[in-house]
Amino acid sequence: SGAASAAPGPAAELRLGYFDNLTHAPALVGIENGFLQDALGDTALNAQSFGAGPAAIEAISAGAIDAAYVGPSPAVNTFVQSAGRSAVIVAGATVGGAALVVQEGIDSPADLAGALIASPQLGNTQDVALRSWLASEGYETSTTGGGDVTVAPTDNARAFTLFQSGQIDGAWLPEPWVSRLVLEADATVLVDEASLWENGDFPTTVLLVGADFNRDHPETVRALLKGHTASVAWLTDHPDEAADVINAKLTADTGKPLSDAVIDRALGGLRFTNDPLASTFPVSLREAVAAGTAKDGDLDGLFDLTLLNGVLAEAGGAPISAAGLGTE
Amino acid sequence: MPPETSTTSTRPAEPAGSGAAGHDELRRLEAGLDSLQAVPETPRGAVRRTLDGVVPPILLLIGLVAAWQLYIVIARPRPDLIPGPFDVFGALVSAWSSDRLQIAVLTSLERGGAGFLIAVAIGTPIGLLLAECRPVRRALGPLLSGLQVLPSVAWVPAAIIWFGLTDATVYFVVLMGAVPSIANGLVSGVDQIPPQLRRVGTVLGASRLQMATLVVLPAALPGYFSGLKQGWAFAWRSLMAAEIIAMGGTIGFGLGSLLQQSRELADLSGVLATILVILFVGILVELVIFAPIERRLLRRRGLMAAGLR
Amino acid sequence: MPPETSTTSTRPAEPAGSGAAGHDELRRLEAGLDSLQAVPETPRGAVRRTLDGVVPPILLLIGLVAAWQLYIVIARPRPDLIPGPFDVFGALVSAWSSDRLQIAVLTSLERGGAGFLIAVAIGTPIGLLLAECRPVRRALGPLLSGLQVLPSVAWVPAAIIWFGLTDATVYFVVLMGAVPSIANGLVSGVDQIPPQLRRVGTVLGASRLQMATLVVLPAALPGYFSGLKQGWAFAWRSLMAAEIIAMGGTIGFGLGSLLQQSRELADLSGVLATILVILFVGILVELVIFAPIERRLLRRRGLMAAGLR
Amino acid sequence: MSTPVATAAPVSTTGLAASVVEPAAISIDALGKRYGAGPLVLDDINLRIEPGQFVCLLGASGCGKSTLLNIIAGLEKPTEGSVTVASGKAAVMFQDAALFPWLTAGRNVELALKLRGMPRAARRPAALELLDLVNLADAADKRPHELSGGMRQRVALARSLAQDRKVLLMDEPFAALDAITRDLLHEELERVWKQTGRTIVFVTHNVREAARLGQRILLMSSRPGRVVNEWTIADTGSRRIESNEVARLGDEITDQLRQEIRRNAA
Amino acid sequence: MSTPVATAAPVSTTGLAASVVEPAAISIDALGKRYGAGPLVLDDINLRIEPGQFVCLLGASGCGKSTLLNIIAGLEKPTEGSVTVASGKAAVMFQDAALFPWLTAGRNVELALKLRGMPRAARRPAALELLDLVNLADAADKRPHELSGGMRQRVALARSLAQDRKVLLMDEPFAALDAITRDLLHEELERVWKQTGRTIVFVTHNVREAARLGQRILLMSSRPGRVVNEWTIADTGSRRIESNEVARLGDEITDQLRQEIRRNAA
Ligand SMILES: Nc1ncnc2c1ncn2[C@@H]1O[C@H](COP(=O)(O)OP(=O)(O)OP(=O)(O)O)[C@@H](O)[C@H]1O
Ligand SMILES: Nc1ncnc2c1ncn2[C@@H]1O[C@H](COP(=O)(O)OP(=O)(O)OP(=O)(O)O)[C@@H](O)[C@H]1O
Ligand SMILES: [Mg+2]
Ligand SMILES: [Mg+2]
Repeated sequence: SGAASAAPGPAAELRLGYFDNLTHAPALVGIENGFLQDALGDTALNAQSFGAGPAAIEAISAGAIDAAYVGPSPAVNTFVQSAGRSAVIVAGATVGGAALVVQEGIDSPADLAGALIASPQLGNTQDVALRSWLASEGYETSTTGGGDVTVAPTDNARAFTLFQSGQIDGAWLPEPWVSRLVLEADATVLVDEASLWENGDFPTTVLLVGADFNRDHPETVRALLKGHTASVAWLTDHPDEAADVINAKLTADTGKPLSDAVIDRALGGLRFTNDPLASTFPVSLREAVAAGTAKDGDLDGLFDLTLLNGVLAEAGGAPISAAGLGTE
Repeated sequence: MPPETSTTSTRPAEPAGSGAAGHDELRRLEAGLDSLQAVPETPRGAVRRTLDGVVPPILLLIGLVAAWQLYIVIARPRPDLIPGPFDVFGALVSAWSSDRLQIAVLTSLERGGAGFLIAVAIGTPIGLLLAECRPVRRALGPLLSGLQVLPSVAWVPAAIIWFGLTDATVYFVVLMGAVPSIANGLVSGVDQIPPQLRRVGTVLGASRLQMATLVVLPAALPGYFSGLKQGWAFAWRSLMAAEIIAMGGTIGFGLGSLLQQSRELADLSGVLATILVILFVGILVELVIFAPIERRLLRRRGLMAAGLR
Repeated sequence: MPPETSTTSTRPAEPAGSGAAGHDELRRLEAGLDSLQAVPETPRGAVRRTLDGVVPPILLLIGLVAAWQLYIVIARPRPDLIPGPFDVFGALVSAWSSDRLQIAVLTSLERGGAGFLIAVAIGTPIGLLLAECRPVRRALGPLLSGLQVLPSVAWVPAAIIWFGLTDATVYFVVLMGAVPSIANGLVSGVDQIPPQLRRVGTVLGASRLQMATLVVLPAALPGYFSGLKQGWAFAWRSLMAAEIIAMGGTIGFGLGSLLQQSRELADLSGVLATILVILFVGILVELVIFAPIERRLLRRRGLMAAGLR
Repeated sequence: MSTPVATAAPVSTTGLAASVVEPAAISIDALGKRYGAGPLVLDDINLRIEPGQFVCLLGASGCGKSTLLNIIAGLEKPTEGSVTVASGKAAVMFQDAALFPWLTAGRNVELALKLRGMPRAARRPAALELLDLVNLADAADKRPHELSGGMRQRVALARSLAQDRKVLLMDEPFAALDAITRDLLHEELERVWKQTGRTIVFVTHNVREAARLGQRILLMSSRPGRVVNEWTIADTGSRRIESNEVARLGDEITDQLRQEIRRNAA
Repeated sequence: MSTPVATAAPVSTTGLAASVVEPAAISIDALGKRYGAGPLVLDDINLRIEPGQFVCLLGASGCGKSTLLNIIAGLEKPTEGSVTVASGKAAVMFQDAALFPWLTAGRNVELALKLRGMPRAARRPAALELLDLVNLADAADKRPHELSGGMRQRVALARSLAQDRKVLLMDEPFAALDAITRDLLHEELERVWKQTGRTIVFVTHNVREAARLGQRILLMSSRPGRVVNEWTIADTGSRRIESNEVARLGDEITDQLRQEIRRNAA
């Protein structure tokens, strides 16, 4: 790739992948408000929107992009599959904001026997959470579609229409879909994923950088992290303005803004932070392996938080721990 | 200008055709000619020929795999981008031991087979109608050929909207792929019947029904069969496309789903292993089901190309 | 038993072949035979025949659309499940007026065309090698035929992992679809050369190169061309599959992407409109590019089936 | 041993036909034929063929021999005039044996018997008998592609005989065979004709073949096809095709045929 | 007008060959041939063919005539013995005209001229001249499929002549034609032979054809193929195929040929 072939030093261009999702708010705000480009300086920002984690990961692997905001599961997947050679997580972005919503009449986990429940994508963060929660409730699931409760990987928009027409009994989804289902399809929240985690915190989005790019262009990554932390800080400081900025970017990309009610409810469940919550990753991987959606592997080296901690230290912030899975 | 009459033959006349002795003479002559003209069968050992056909590609395959492994050992590429033969084999074994491979193969074969049979049941009468009824053919023929040009994968999005992520979607796509080629196969099979055979049927006094059952259908069989073979190929292709695109929902878990799942897990070994399985199943169906029937059909009619068994 | 010698002929001998008068006589006889045996051309008006071929399917189409509209008017089905002809037409117009249709058609045609040309450039030498070199053919032939059995859609996930959502993915899939069938077409074209033609070449003293350029290649042309036609069909199918599955990223916006986008917007009118466009483009390429060349090729060799123009 | 007598008759044969009382096997009356809007192929053909007669129809390529035969067989409709076959329908044999390739030789003959309405049990022995008539009893279980061209034509002959029709029409049945086989089949056909008493109309290009086989030889002109001359050979004792008589008759017919052909030189 | 004389010669012709001084056009010595591990197809063939001679090779199906011809043409390798063609290579004509279907008649002939090394400018007139030799100058721009079978064979003949080789080998070149056309082509070939002085080896099944054309007729046995008899016809004045002499010689050859065939009755 053109960026990677340059001599060590700032890259001429940074190609950044993100989703037009509320959970990618730090990217949306960073682009929309110019935090990222400001921090990058002479390096041109080339932001590309993706629809799903695997596509973004494939783009990093193919050298089509240099960095991407993705969910933790795809990040772990590519790291394990490539024996640690594809990409590293350099920062956290979003935590929280996923839940199991169900049709009226399902009031307890016991009512789920024989149900059909959607998850965004096989092996993604919510899919793994759903499967391991079901397992903890005593239900058997299968990646081939059988079991006591059928888990149907279905993209979010489709899950929404299927839920509306009553063809699925529930869905374990990220924001803003939880809010849309609750507000627009009369769904009720059966399980908030936060309740399953210590402190109620679990990573939803992290910032992933291609390993080669991270090695060749530390200055560019550092600049990216500067923009990123600025974006996260802005989001934390301006919860009232966040909705408008995010909607502006969503409208620009997809032509479809979220309703105010949905975006307000959704932002309430999300928290933006630079901490990738490294300690949760081994737990997630164990669950994913148990659910049959990932290979077991060594996560050592998954995080490279040195640059992030440098940036934070400059701004007087506390360092973030890699929980022994990489450099700090 | 009549020639001179009553010129007695000067040669020792020997009217071979007259009388019992003449007939015997003729019989022996004919027997001699028949034995001279009979093409001597040269049954070059079937085993030998099978070996000749099977050994070189297998050697090549082994060579290719060895070169691949060598490359892996020397260049040590990223295993998620270029997995080694052992990784792929491992993926195969793990998919097998977790039963996902068996489920996928069985699901796909079942759906492919059922879809194909439905397509035969639909395509055959359509083909017959087209072949035997001129006005229908003029009107419908071009449309059907047009449908054959349309990649059946284009139907997947429409089918998903109509039927959701259910098996109906898969069957619909399979049918749209296979029916036109089966119908067209039958039409071209009927078209290729030598007109002489129909005339013989007429001369022998066959009724309309007898003509159809005793002459047209058996004569059209080879063409129809190659239509069926092509129909199967289309059904299998369409099935894979539908399974890859329309994954999830209540749709069963087939080879296409396995493939797409491996992709989503960034598991290239799994992807390659599944491709191998798809290839293997395709070749197996060809070899086990279609090839023997076709060989029998063609050999009975002496249509076997010299190079084939 | 030598027959009696010196028997003078009793008939008024007329040695037609000897002398100038005999030669003239022969010339007139041959001219008479030639004119009797020449097959009289019956140029049934080309316009008339085109009309005969085009009118019935168009009438049928109009009838089908009318029935469809009638159903919409009477049954009033949900427009998101069964849109009417006007909805589909509207979708077509709106895609056109927003330039998305043109972009999609051009992108797809460009990629299909470029991919096809690359496939020709790769498949032709492979085919030649296979056709002319026995050991290569024995080893590689079965593998190539096997690849033809593999639905090229199965390559999409692997290609995406290798190349990401870039045009390289699309081209890779198109190549995997088209190259084997082009190579196999050339091989079967060469195989179908009547052995007599090669022998004539040898007898006429053609060198190896002359044999290839003056005899084998022109003789294999019809088979090669039908391989090209099939290769295009595969390329187009594979392209659509790749575009539908691999949407997004830096991948250009083709017809498959338009289809998939319409699906994601649950816009069945758009889906059906795109299917119509895909069908139309497929038929157009066939009619405008391949059909005239094939007709010319076959007519020059008198291989035209009686029913065709 | 035999003394064939050849006589040239006037072109019109209707006067002859009128003087005979026995009903004709085939009678053709003012027959005309054109395909679609094409040129006239057959023009004013009048013929009367006696039962048991062996008639050879001779003419250059494209003169309408096959058309005439197909009209007699009922495979084509005449444009003008009428054709009557006294015994109803006729059996036909083509240049191409046109055996059904998916059936054995025996089954091919049996199929003809079946379509004629013979009960199932009787078919097999009847087919074997017919195949034996053409010296092919041993080949009953072979498929057409395993037979040589001559054997295929013999099976086709057996199949035509299986129809058990008084009239047998043959359209250049031996044209595609090699000379040795053809000579044998001439003897074969002559023997079968004598044994079964069929009325045979035999189309050929080959003057010597016509002279060898026919009791009566009709020469057709080209464009349009008319019967322009005929020869009757009184004695039909077996004649080897190399005999002087056949050769002499052949010379005469050849000369006339060549005149016809020369007329068409552009 | 002509007085052909036919004489039966001893089977072995080597004695004859030894007494002639002029070098033979083709000399074949103790030739044997088998395909792969199959039976012996040709066995101990010894032949000497004089320059300008017209030799007909006669035998039943599968006796090895084509094999022998192909060996002379250099298309097959002999298993034993040797073949020498004095003038180097031979021109060959097959039963199937085997014209290149993508070239017009004229271009087909031109291709032969090109492969022979004739400069481009000279080819067109030379081709037209050759086509005129076979009375086909008008058809130079027609494609093979527009020609009748007889015309195609004439083009093939012109193409063989275009090679300008002393020896012309013909493998049943007229077997697939109708009788009328075949007769004409006999005259045509005879005329061309006389005009060009080629040495011709002509393979046929057809006794009359051989007797009509050949100066020398070789009869081959079957399984294995050997030359079992030969006839030499002293005068080669033009003989119409219906003539008595041809007929009589034909009778004799036919009888011997039939003996050969009868030997093979299982
Ligand atoms: N189905 C047809 N449609 C139009 N014209 C036809 C058809 N069949 C034959 N003809 C024409 O009718 C004429 C006579 O054809 P026919 O086949 O009867 O001749 P033939 O004497 O049998 O010729 P050959 O000796 O070559 O078999 C020819 O000019 C031919 O082109
Ligand atoms: N390429 C071949 N491989 C094996 N056997 C062959 C081959 N060519 C010919 N033969 C056998 O050699 C024998 C002689 O064949 P050949 O073609 O020379 O006979 P022929 O006299 O030309 O016959 P015909 O008169 O039928 O043309 C036959 O038994 C044939 O089966
Ligand atoms: Mg005819
Ligand atoms: Mg031969």
